[in-house]
Amino acid sequence: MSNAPTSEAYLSVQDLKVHFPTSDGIVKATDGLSFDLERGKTLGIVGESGSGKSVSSSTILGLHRGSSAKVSGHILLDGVDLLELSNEDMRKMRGRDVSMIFQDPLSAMHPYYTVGNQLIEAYRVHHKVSKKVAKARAIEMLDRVGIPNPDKRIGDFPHQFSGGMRQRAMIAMGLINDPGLLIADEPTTALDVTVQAQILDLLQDLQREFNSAVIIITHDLGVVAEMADDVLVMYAGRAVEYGPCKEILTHPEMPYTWGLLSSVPDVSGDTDARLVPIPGNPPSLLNPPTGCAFHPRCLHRDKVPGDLCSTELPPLVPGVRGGFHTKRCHLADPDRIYETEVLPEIAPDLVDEIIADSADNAEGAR
Amino acid sequence: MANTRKRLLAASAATALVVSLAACGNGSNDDDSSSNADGEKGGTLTYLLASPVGHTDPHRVYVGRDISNFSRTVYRQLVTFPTATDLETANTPVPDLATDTGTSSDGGKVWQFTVKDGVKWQDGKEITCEDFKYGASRAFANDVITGGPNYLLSYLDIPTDADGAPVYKGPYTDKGQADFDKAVTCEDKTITYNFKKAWPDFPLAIAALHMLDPYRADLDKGEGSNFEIFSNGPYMLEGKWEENKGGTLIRNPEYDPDTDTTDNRNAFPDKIVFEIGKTPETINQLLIEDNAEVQAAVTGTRVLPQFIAKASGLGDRYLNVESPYVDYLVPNTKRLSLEVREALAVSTNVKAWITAGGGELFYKPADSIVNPVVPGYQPVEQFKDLGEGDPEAAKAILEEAGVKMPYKLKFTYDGASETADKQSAALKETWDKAGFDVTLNPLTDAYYPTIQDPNADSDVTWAGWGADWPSALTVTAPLFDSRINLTPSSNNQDYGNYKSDEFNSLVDEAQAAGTLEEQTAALQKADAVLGKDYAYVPLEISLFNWVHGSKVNFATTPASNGFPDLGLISVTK
Amino acid sequence: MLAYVIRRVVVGIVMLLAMSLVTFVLFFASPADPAQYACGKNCSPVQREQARKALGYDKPTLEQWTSFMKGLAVGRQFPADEELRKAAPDNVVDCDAPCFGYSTYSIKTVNEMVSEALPVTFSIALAAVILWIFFGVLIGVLAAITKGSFLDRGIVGTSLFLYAFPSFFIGTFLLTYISIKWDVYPLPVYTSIADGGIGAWASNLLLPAVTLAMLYMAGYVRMTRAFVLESQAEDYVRTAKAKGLATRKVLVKHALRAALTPLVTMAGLDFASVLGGAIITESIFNFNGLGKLAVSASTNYDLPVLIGIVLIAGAFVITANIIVDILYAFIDPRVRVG
Amino acid sequence: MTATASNLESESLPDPTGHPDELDRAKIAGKSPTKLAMERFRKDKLSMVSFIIVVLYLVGGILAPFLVSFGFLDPRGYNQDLLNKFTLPEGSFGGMSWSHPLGVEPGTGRDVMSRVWLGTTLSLTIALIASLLAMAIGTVLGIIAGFTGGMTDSVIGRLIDLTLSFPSTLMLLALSAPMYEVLTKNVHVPEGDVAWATYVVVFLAIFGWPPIARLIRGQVLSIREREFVHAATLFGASRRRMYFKEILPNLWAPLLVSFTLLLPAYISAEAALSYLGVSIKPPTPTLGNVLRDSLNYAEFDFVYFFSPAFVIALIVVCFNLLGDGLRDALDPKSGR
Repeated sequence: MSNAPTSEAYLSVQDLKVHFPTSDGIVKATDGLSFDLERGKTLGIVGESGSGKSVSSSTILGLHRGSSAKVSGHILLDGVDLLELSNEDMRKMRGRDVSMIFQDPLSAMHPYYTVGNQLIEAYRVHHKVSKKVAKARAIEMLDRVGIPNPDKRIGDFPHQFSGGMRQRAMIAMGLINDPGLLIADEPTTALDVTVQAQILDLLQDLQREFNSAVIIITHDLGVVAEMADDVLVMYAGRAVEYGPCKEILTHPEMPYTWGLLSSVPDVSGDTDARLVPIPGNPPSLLNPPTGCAFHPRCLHRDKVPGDLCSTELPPLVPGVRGGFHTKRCHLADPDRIYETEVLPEIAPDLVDEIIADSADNAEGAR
Repeated sequence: MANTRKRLLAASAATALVVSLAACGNGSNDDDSSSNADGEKGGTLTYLLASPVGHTDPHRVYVGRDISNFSRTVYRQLVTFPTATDLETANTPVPDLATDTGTSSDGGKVWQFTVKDGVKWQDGKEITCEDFKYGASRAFANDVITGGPNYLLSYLDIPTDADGAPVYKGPYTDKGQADFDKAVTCEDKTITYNFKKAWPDFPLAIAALHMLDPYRADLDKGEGSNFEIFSNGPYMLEGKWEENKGGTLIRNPEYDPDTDTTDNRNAFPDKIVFEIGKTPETINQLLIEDNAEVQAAVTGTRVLPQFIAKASGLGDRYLNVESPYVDYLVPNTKRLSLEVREALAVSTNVKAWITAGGGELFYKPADSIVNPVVPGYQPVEQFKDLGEGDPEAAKAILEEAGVKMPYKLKFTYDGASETADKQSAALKETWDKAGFDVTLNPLTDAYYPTIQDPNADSDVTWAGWGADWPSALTVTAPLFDSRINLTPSSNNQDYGNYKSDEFNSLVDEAQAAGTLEEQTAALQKADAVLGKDYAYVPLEISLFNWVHGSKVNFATTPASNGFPDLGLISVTK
Repeated sequence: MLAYVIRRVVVGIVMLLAMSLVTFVLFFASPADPAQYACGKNCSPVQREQARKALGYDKPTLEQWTSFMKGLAVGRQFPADEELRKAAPDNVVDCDAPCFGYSTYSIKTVNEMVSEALPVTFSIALAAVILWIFFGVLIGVLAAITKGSFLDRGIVGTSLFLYAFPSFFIGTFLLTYISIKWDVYPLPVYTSIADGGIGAWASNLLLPAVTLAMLYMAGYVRMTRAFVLESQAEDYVRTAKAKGLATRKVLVKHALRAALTPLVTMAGLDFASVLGGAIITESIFNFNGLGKLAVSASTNYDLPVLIGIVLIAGAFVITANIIVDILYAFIDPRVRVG
Repeated sequence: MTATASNLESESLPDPTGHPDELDRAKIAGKSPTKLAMERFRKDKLSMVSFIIVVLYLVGGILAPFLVSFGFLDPRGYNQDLLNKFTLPEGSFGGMSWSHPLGVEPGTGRDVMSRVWLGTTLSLTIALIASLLAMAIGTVLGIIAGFTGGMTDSVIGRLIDLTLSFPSTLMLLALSAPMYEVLTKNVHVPEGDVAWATYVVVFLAIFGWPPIARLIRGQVLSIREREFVHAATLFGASRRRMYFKEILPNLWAPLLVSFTLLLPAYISAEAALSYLGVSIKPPTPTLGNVLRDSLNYAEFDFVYFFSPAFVIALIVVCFNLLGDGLRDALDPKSGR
């Protein structure tokens, strides 16, 4: 049940820091991020814009290379530290061992080339095969992701596809080389709700089929709930909460995660539920707030004695319920606050259910 | 439609050309250029031209440079001027296609010439008297054969119609053919021209210009013949003449040197290439640097002021010669009173004008509108020493005249060059000191149409002129005779609206004179009248500076109007 | 697509008509008497009136415009006045469609003059456009990929400085020093392909083309640099990188392809409107192209030639606009189908 | 280009290869846009240097006429005694001396520095007035087109196309003779310098406004959709008030940038026209007509040959850099 870190993890990110020196100072886009991921598993990275989630994933792909970014830490993929690879070796891994699908498939695909051309190109970068073979492979992949008449549509340009089709094509392109790790950066944000579900289903199917490790980056906890095995919540370049999906969703211990949860509309249609937005704006990464970066927006900081929140950065420590669930917060009894103050506000129906469930879990963990 | 600038360059062959030794002392040109007959045969000579030749049709050519170039190569004349440098010899016509220099009768009203035997066109046909007669007829088609001299229209004894124009309208219509046939007659090889009035210097006129050259009626395409060359000289045109590129002359096998008693056509080079298409600056620079492509080249483009320092140091590749042209200022007599004109003349700073124009290698001060090389030249009292101008004296004159000062003055000049701008500004400096308030009005667009406008609001204009042939009759009369110039719509050459009965009657006297001496005396009196009236202010006589390639034996003569004389030039190997 | 093309062409024709009308009004509304200029010096009142009739200047502007337009469509004869044609049938000049007029000053139809000059200007413009696009793009890309470096600043600065020096200064410098004084490159004299083959044609065009290209190159360097930087930030370029494509392929196939499209279309328009620059280049190097023809026509106020050149130049611009619009549709698939 | 738009809406952090603009925005959220632009501009050394040089030019330009009237500069006085027999300046470097720091002009001995300096004043004046005129026409028509839309918009659009299809250099050249006559005879502009300057200014502007109009129209189209304009409409603001009180203040940034880019273009244009003989004529100096003469001495008087060209090049470069700098400062997302 738990996803405790193991040394066999396919992807292991350790203390990753991505800093951008600018004329105004250093922007710490990612500041000490660690997580592990096995093949066949999915990690959801959640956070607002500017929390560092996309930067981290781009760094895994080595897309920071050639820019001014200063990167430290380790990114071990199948035991190889990607940060230590030469540019050329990293390039060879891109698309073959690690690939990525992007948020907006219309802008992520080149408008001047046909979908087929772009798929074929992706395949041929890593396979010395004729165009014909590559084309067959591209058609096969398009078929696999559910595009009807793939042999015809392969000659179409991206703008001739519907949004969902484009994302399917994107996915086909991401998986055409059968990569071990797939990073999906907000794969459904630009899509209609109905299409979103289809795409997520597709991703899950494919993950099962290819047994890839998947990182799904999103600000939508609904997506995470559906897809992820583990969840990592990021705020201001740091992980603020990390643990198994169900655990995080049912017993979040960090006020920021509560905030995220409370801003998700309840699909079950609970009329009493309130959408509670997180007050304030995401922090500047150039001069992040002292102490806990979230404190200026935190509704619960008065529950922490003194001005600890604004002076001291809370460490990432195991949560109160133990097990593989870490959080970065000074609150002493987050569980209680969540159950008594937050939950009734956002999902009154669920209060009892979750409390019961949490009791089970707590026992199981012990 | 001829443009005056061209016309004035169509100066007379009679102009003497003082081959002045270059002032910087490299007088290596001590071998008399006329005796340059020891040149080698062969080679290709390039003749660089900056602007297109307007016409190659002999009856339309009116530019001094072109007249002489064609005389030496393709168009022989009844009589022509020799290549001598001695002024008197140079101004005396010698027989060319005619057996002698012509005989006159009836007090100069009838002239007769006999065509030589054995003179041929380039297709081998003999040149006949009829060819000459046909040539003379073309001038009357002045709507087709434009641009050339039109003296024949007023001299040949042909009745005029109501407009005062001859009833004969040229060979392209039948109008008045009978009248023309009476005026010009052929009898075997002898052609006779009958004039209305005496034309004592007729041989000079036809030696200086191509107006009576023969022409083949069967080849005449009228307007379409503008760039045709059908030769009777030592060269003929290879292929076609292209307006913006030029043409190549090669030897004419039908030319028989034995029929040519002049020493004018040595025809040394095997080929002469007229090349159009480089700017004057480029031509100057190329020749100065003596780049390989121009080592066997001469040019019709004079050295520009900015190049003179370098050019004049080139030893025997450089030559400075005096030209037959005079530049002058024309006060508008309609707008300026005599006193104001006098003040203007007195304060004219000729020296500054000359310096701004390039200095003493480019100009020499003039004291009459008549060039010293024209017979009958004499300095005009009022213009003897204009020098740097005397603004104080001018101011006194203006004050005495009681005019409002500063006196507003608009000076219109041909502003096509920076040099002209500088020269004009130089005049303004001194004029302003004398109490004028001068507005400079440079015109680049259609200069002459503007200054010819009788209602022009210009007070002073610039102009230049050279005699058509060695007679002052072709200088002052065409410029200041109000009767032939002033019309309601145009001042023609009399840009200053000058009108003087005294002057006009002296012109009549000169034209009626039986002898050249009498004519000259009358013209000298006429020029004195112009001086007294301040009808013009002479500025300077242009000096020509030439640079040529190192493989050219260069020569220039009065007969070539100060331009390179193709009859003498040869190419060395 | 076809409907679009037709609509574009119709608009273009209307535009040309409007332009020609404006041109006529501009030139004929002035107090300067075109007949005086056409007739030249020593022009008697009779001759001037004759010139006026011969060129049709005696008619109202609108009527002159209609006969000009008619001449364009079906050709016309000069003298424009019928009586004059009858009086001297030998002197009648036929000017076939599309007739742009007749210059009494040069005694030629404008068509003849333009058809002599056009290849020269076209050659210079073509050579220049090739130079400025090739080097402009090359240098611009170089600047973009070394963004912020010394090289980048140097490139942008130099190209800007070269642009800032007036082109007639640069041309004069090239001519005076390179061609003549140091004699390191032969003096350019326009040589048509028919006369000297492609080699002579091209080598003679080099210096004028460089002079002309300088006017535009700085702009293209800067635009290329900006467009490449912009397109490098595009999502699809990130996608291409994420695929594992080599840097060069990402740059050339993905980033440049998109960045160059607006450049190419802009070059098309600049090529069509190059006449302004060519006027100066041709004057310096004494190439008898449209520009020099325009200068001499303007010096002599040779109205038919001026009007002819203005309209031809305008027609080029309008046509180029149409072509570029249509071309754009072919380059960018989004426009093509959409 | 869709990049800017998609960047703005992007949920992610700035691409590692791009400029972290959003971070900037977050940091600077508290200051007014003008102040921010000023700050950004001050940090840009190249732009600051350009700005200083431009200011020096302007100050020098304003001073020149006074210096001339005090006799410190003498652009017209002849000093032919300083010339040699060939009418070239005596001495090396074009006759450089303390009294003539850039030497004297061949043929006349006029002081080159005086001519270039006063020439700069006149060229700048022409370029300045022409740019302001072009911008005024462009702005008025652009606002009208953008705000009114519909028929008016398309008429102005066609007018823009029509104007752009004229070969402007050729038109300026060809129309110079007749239009000079119109100006002096019908409009009664004083002949000579004033009439020529008027001609150049007016016709540069007539052929120069379309790009401004296009730019402004685009800006207006986007501004018009913003809330404050809707608000103004609701409050019943008059159309005039709308144009000048609500819209114009929002256009100053693009206008300022266009101005700094249009002005150097007009300085070059004036020089080119002078070269072709269409502008103020000598002896009154402009940069163009001084350069036109100096070109004749490319080989023989390099100081004279180079001086006016360099003065033109420097101001053109500086105005361009200033324009770029301003654009970057005012709108960091554009262009570069």
